[in-house]
Amino acid sequence: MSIVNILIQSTLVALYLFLAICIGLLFMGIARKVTARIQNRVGPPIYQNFIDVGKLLAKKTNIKHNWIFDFAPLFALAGVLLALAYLPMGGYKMLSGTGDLILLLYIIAIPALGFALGSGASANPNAGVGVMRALTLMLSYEMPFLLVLLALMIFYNTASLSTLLEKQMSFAWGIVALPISALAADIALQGMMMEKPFDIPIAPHEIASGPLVEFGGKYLGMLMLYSAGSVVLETTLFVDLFLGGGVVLNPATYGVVAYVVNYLVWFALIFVVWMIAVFINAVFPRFRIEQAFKFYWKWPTVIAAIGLAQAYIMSVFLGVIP
Amino acid sequence: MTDNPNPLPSIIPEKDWKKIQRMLSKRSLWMIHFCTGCGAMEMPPTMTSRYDMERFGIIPMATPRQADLLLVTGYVAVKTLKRIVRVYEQMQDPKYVISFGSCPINGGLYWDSYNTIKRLDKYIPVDLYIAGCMPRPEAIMDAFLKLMKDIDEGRADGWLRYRKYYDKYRANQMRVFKRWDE
Amino acid sequence: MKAIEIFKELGIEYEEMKVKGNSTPRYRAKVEPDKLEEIIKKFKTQGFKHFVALSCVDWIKEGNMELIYHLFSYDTLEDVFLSIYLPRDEPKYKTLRHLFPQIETYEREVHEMFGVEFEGNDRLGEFILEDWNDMPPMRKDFDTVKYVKEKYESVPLVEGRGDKQ
Amino acid sequence: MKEFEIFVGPQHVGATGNMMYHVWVDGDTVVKAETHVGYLHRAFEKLMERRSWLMNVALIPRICVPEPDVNEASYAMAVESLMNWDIPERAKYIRSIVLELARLSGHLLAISGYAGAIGLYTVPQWLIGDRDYLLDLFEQLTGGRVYHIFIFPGGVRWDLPDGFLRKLGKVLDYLESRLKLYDDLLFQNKVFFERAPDVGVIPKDKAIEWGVTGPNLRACGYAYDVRRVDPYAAYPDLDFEIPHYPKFGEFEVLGHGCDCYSRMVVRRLEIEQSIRILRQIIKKIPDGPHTLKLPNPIAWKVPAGYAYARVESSKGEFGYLVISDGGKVPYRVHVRGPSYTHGINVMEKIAPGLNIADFAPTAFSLDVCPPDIER
Repeated sequence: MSIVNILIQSTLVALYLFLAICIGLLFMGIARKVTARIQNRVGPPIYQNFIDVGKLLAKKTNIKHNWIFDFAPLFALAGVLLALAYLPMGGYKMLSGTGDLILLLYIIAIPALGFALGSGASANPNAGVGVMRALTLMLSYEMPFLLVLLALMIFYNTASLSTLLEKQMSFAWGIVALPISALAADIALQGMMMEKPFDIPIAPHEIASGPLVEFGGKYLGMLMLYSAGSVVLETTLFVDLFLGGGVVLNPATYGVVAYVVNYLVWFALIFVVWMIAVFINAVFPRFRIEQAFKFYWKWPTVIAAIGLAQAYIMSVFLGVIP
Repeated sequence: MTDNPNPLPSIIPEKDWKKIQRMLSKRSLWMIHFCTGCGAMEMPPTMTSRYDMERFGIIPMATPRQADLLLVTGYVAVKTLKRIVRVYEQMQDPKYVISFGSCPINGGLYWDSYNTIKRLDKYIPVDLYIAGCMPRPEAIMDAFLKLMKDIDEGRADGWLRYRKYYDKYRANQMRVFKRWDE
Repeated sequence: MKAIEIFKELGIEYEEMKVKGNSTPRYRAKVEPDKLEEIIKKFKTQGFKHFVALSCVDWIKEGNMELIYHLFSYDTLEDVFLSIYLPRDEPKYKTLRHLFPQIETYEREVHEMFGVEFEGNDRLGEFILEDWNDMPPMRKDFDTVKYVKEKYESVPLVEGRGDKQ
Repeated sequence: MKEFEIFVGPQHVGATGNMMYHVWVDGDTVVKAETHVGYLHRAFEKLMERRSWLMNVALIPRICVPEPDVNEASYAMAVESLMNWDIPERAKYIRSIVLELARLSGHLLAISGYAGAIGLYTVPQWLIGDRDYLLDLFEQLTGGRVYHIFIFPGGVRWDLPDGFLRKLGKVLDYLESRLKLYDDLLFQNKVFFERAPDVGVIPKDKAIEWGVTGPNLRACGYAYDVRRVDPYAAYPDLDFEIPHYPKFGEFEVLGHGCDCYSRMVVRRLEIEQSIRILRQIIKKIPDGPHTLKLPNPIAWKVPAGYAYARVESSKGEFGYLVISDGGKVPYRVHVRGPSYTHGINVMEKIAPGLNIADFAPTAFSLDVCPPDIER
């Protein structure tokens, strides 16, 4: 690979990641606007979150705890960017490897871990409680989510994301082939995105916004970028697993046009997935943590198990092999 | 990360950097959720569907670390003043204070009460006053717009004054508190 | 049992308070401090289960502190006010928080605002005020205007308002 | 995990106003809680001893901010008792209108506070937006949105303005049509069913002894309401029910009473009753003067004596003990606020064993209003 090639490649990666963060901020702004409309008011302009991030990054910041605390926002942001780089957005994938579906599971946990480290380092009891809740919540939604991934891997007979996308394009989208698993995955997604009724770790009335309690100024600005990235990360994960990653045209035959069309379709699909989460967010109160845990290990797990059985029966007994 | 120097001094002139900062901070004032007095009663209508201050990018925040704007809603009892000062000192620069209602201006109805401090700006710098008991949500909105204008023109400089005259403010505060630790 | 019957049984003189607006009768009686606990216990067993409030009045001319224990009965719909008088120079009484738990809170307030000591209540201390170093403020001889002048109006203004950034 | 401490307030979203709960937590469970108040102490009782009988009317609404009218009404009734005044019938009805409107607005605030505490922010947005219609009515009637200074000893300040009753009817119709939406959003919400029942339980046999009053007492299963047990204003002539556990009508009875669920449902049902009462008042209100002919207000001298008046506020029993020595100013006024027991005594007693996540909702469901604790 020549140096020019590497330069082009890395510019593209940077552009993609930058766009992803921007889309995340835009989505958060749209969510605020939509929630405001549900709540019968005007709401902020949809570019409000860009202003908020700009302001936070331009603020003076005098919060001193220890170096882990300083390091944590960077860690979280870097983790989310790395995970985004592994995730095909509109069919384009920056980093790849075989079995990256499993690798991705680990990478997704990195930013949350960084977040937890920093909050723990702040020594604020509210942050401590929030981190405990966040980790418990992770434990709860990963159970159905792993079952869903297992179903996908068995059905499509692959552990690589790009192969998964290809097979979905040639055969059928995951949501058509495995609708039950898709339902379980969407419920798990609500917890992964920490939207109500699962916004337990950041409950302002209970623990004063939890892990965020000590972060201000530039730290908070970086964490906002992190959460914008994770919005895109999590919606894209669902789209990649069940909606074919938005790939409708094969780049091999249509070239650049295919990239553009796929990107737009992907954008539309993650928007739909995000909007479902936002609507649910607006009309539900939050669970207590142990209720969320019970909930996740009950209904979504059962649904995901049924989905797994369906995938197994279809591929082994009925011989439906994509 | 202790100060906010110009990130690209070669591209952005120092003057424009200040301007950008002001422009950003005026459009995204995060208010701390602290009901210091009875004026907090008119905050819910201001926040909610009828008046909706989120239109201007003003949202209540749960912790002082994240906030830019402190609303001192009404009379300040001595015990509350200590908490107000603590909250104010935890907020990150630049930060703004709006004093709300007649009582923090001169004591208002409680001019002869032994437990309320009479003038708030003896203890912390105040950027804007809203008069009235209690100010209507329209007045609060008006105050927000005025504060935005002040920030734009660089007149909302309470946080700079607090830095500059810190000793005097602290000396005044200590005349009402008997102890600060705890 | 009606309040009047209880008063008669205990041999306490009472007077009826004027009531306009509300409609239940209210009775006021002056009792001896050392008999109060027994009387309240008696009332409590007879249906006066709602302890409304404990008020304190500083009768500076008479040199007394009046403590008013106010009970209400949901059965007979009557109010009873039981007053005790303590010497003003050294007001001291025992706690009655074992009878009604909210008496504890009222005692904390009365202690702070009037300086009445309640023996047996271990939560007396700073309650509403903080850093207070004067006489209890609700006493009649506490001059609030003088206090305000000394404490708040003497604080100087900090210059610098309107300085350019 | 070792025990740690959390301060809920004074700067905290979970505190019901400017007060502080010092909470000791073990894992997720509250071990001990202590209430700290005094952040709003303005020495009302001292200031009232320095102001004339009529000047106090302007001062006292500030004692309970979400629902100021109960202060004016109970103070006025206490002074009328001392003066031996019988106020005209129309004044009684107008007072009832003001008090019921205040109760409605208090309940809307309480429900939105609780919904906010469990994280359903759409409810506060809707309810407080609708509450503004009530504030508009207040504005038309009294000139003020929050502090009305309308009820005073001897009657009310002025008669109803033209068209007020018609507008009141319209607002009531609107509110009634909105109740269905509130039910769908909060009171039929499955997560609410998970979170509210059997949380923050006051022992039923201790409730009266602990001084619990108002909706919180009715949620324990006692049908006690000051409007019934000690009637005032026009309430003896009006027909209304007292919703209490387990008489919840169309709502499911979940839990065993005395919990957050019952407290919120009781408030929700009382909104219906208040609308019903106001509709009756619109029909029944008599003509006549709105106030007595009063003596020169500057030189009021109130005969010496003791008087106690109580009013049912949306939080519980609100009472004024007024003592006069025959002078131009009150000798002593003692305010009995419902939050005094709810916020300190009851909260400290029911907090141990609560999940930390349920702490703020419980405080909000008790509807603790700090300004009437420390005054």
